[in-house]
Parts: sequence; structure tokens; C-alpha cells
Amino acid sequence: MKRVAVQAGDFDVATELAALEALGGGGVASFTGVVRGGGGLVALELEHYPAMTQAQVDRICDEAMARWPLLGLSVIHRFGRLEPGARIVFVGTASRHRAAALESCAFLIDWLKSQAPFWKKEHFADGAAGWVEARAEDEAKAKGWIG
Amino acid sequence: MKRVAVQAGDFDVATELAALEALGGGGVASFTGVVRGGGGLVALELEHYPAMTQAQVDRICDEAMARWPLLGLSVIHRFGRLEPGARIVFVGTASRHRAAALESCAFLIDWLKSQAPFWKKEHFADGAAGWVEARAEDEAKAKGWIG
Amino acid sequence: MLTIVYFAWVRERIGLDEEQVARPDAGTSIADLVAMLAARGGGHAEALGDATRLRAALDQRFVALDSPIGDARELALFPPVTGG
Amino acid sequence: MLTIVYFAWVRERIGLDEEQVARPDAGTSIADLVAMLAARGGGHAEALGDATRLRAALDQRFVALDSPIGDARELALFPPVTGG
Repeated sequence: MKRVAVQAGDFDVATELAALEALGGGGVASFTGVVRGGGGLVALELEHYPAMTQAQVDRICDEAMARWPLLGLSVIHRFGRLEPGARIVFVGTASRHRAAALESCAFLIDWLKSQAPFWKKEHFADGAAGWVEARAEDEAKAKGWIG
Repeated sequence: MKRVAVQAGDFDVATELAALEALGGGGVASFTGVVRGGGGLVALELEHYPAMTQAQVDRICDEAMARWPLLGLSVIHRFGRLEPGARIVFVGTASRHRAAALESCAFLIDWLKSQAPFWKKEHFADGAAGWVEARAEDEAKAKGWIG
Repeated sequence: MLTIVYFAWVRERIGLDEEQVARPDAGTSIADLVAMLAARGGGHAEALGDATRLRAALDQRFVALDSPIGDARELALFPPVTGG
Repeated sequence: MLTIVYFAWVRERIGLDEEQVARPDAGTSIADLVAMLAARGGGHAEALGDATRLRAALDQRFVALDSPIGDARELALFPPVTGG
């Protein structure tokens, strides 16, 4: 099972996890990213490169399935305007081996954070707005994984 | 937030994850263990050491919270008779740092698999039954983490 | 008296969840006590005859089998855990 | 012609989602083309003046800025990604 979705709308984590649990692998790992509030943030705007995103996420999912013995995975990334508390991203993996489920989940979220063609703009209560700067750490981490 | 439950009944993963997402950390990792079927398995029977389990799980949760910058965690372990497809164990962690959420989740599930006072007995369709043997790998891994 | 609790196949082979035994000298190790119990024969011998297959806890703390029993109130004997 | 697509603050500073430019020689690098575009001044200079802040993709594949444009149909220019 490979489910990849790049969408504006929210998703239901329980539905995703139930599908992964039903694969019978015994172990399901997940990571959910949520918009953090604070500092007067009123919304995050996520822009992406539609022609590239789905294909790239699809490709990295194939890589994860080649590298770890996975029974299935589910990757969802939202775009558009998201308020604090909203889910942005979900990665779920299922395997007979808990280390495979956990490591592939970490691999995929690291990749999404550092290599997927998404850009975040922060909007603040005072009307200010600015693009989030990439963290050097994330760029370095992605290179380590991807080789 | 620290939630520790050792219980016979099932649990709702969505409820656990929603509580962790609501902490505002931005990252929530989870691992769910499910009874694997196959080989004629009809049920798994989980025995535990009640006087020890809750206190031990509680202690390891404190250790995880001391070791990683976590906003919260939730650990649930079931006991009793569980059929294939049933959830056995859940670990959820919330942090501002995705690596902290993922690593502490891996730490906790490794500990539960190798150090928590639970024993599994397999019951098969032909009436046979036998206790699951500990994997040397799990004992070794736990020693590495616990130091 | 010392309470001994058994789990998993140790419990099944002995046929008891727990039992009380006369408190040994504080310096007696768990391994020494296990050997004395195994010497009873029957289920005890079956369950406790091979100490390398056993793990132990004193007052709900995992300890090595060569630990002295000291003034512990509860000794637990069981196979390596298989939780999660 | 070559289609260039822009994202995030590169798009905002230039004021365009995409534009068509005359196809440069196949051996021209992305960095060379970026320098030519920046030389137009205005939003292009603002967005593309410092190539160290830019990343690129050719036909939806990430590539280094010193890569030749070759026969690609679409060049994308953008800041380092910040997804997840």
C-alpha cells in the first residue's frame, strides 16, 4: 500500500492509521506535523510546485519502500493557508519490524522537511509577513540521507 | 502531559494523538503495535506483573522526558487475551523538535519490548500454545539504551 | 517469610502464582535460593532447574540473579520479558 | 523558448509566477542565465541578484546552479525549501 496525497484540505489521522494497522504488519509508526502558534502568528501559507510535488513525494516513497521492508506507507502534505493547530503533514509507515517502521518514518519526514518543494510564509497579527528561512541543519540532513 | 495506562481494554489512537497535537509542540510521533496473525494464531495472551508494570512504565516515561525536550507523552500497554488485529501497545510523543519526538518514541517502544514486565503466550487454532521467547536482539538493544 | 511471585512458564510449571518461603539469610543470592527451590523436584525443578533461562526482580526492581536477597519483601522469578 | 517558474519570495519580488525567455545555448548554465536575468534590474535584480540564496530545478528535478540548461523545457528558481 502506498498512499501519497498533496492537498489543501485536512485529513483524518485515525483513518490513515487504521489502514496501516489493517495491513497486518504488527507495527505502525507515524509523525504528524502541526502549525505552531506563538509570537503573534495568525497563519502559515504553504506554497508548493505542483508539477513537481506529487512526483517527487511518490519517488521518495518508492525509495523508502526499497530501503526498508514496509507493508505500506501513507504521506500527506497540505498546502494553502493553515492556522495554528492545523495539521500540515502526516507520515505513516507499517512494517513487521518496528525499527523499519520508525526509521522509514523519520527518513520520510526529514525528506519532506528538507527536500520537498514547499515554502512556508508566516503571517502575523500585526500584518507583518515573511518567508521562513531554511535551516542549514535540514539541508545537511537531507544530503546525508539521500547520499 | 504524561499519560501512562496499563489496561485490558482497547484504546482510541485518535484521542491519544489529538491530546498530543493539542500541546502545541508542532510534532507528534507515534508507534502502535498490533497482534500479527498467521501460522494459525488465534490469540495472544499477555501476562504482566501488576505491582511492577505501572511504576516501571512511569519511571521510563520520566527518563524519556528528562532526556528529550518533550511536551508530552502517552504510553498504553494492554494485557489479557488479544486476537490478531488487536492493538497491544501505543507510544505517542510530542515535541517542538521532530527528532526528539521520533527518537523518544523509538526509545520507549524499545524499552517496552525488552524491559517491561510483560510476557506473551501464543494460542493456535490446533489447540497448541506456547510462550514467546525473548529475542537476544531486544535484550541487547535495551541494555544499549538504558546504559 | 519471603513472598515469591512467578510469571509466564515459570508460574505454569510450578503451578502457583506465588508462595511464601522461610526468609533466607540476607546474604543468600537469588541464584542460591533458586537452586534450593529447584532441589524440591517436581514443578519447581522443571521451572527453576536452568537458572540461565530466568530473570528476577526484588521488590519490583530488575536485578541480576547473583544479587543478595537482603531484606526484600518480594522476589519475582520469570523468563526474559516479551512485552510490546 | 524556455519557461521559467518562480516560487516564494523569488516569485513575489519578480512579480510573476512564470515567464518565457528566449532559449539560451544548451551549454549555458543556470547561474549564467540567472545573472542575465538579474541584469534586467528591478524585481529581477532584487530576486536573483544573490545566486547563493537560490535553488533550481530543471524539468521538475533539483539540480545545482552550475548545471547546463541543455534541452530542458522548464526551469524553476526558488529559495531553499521549507516544507513539512
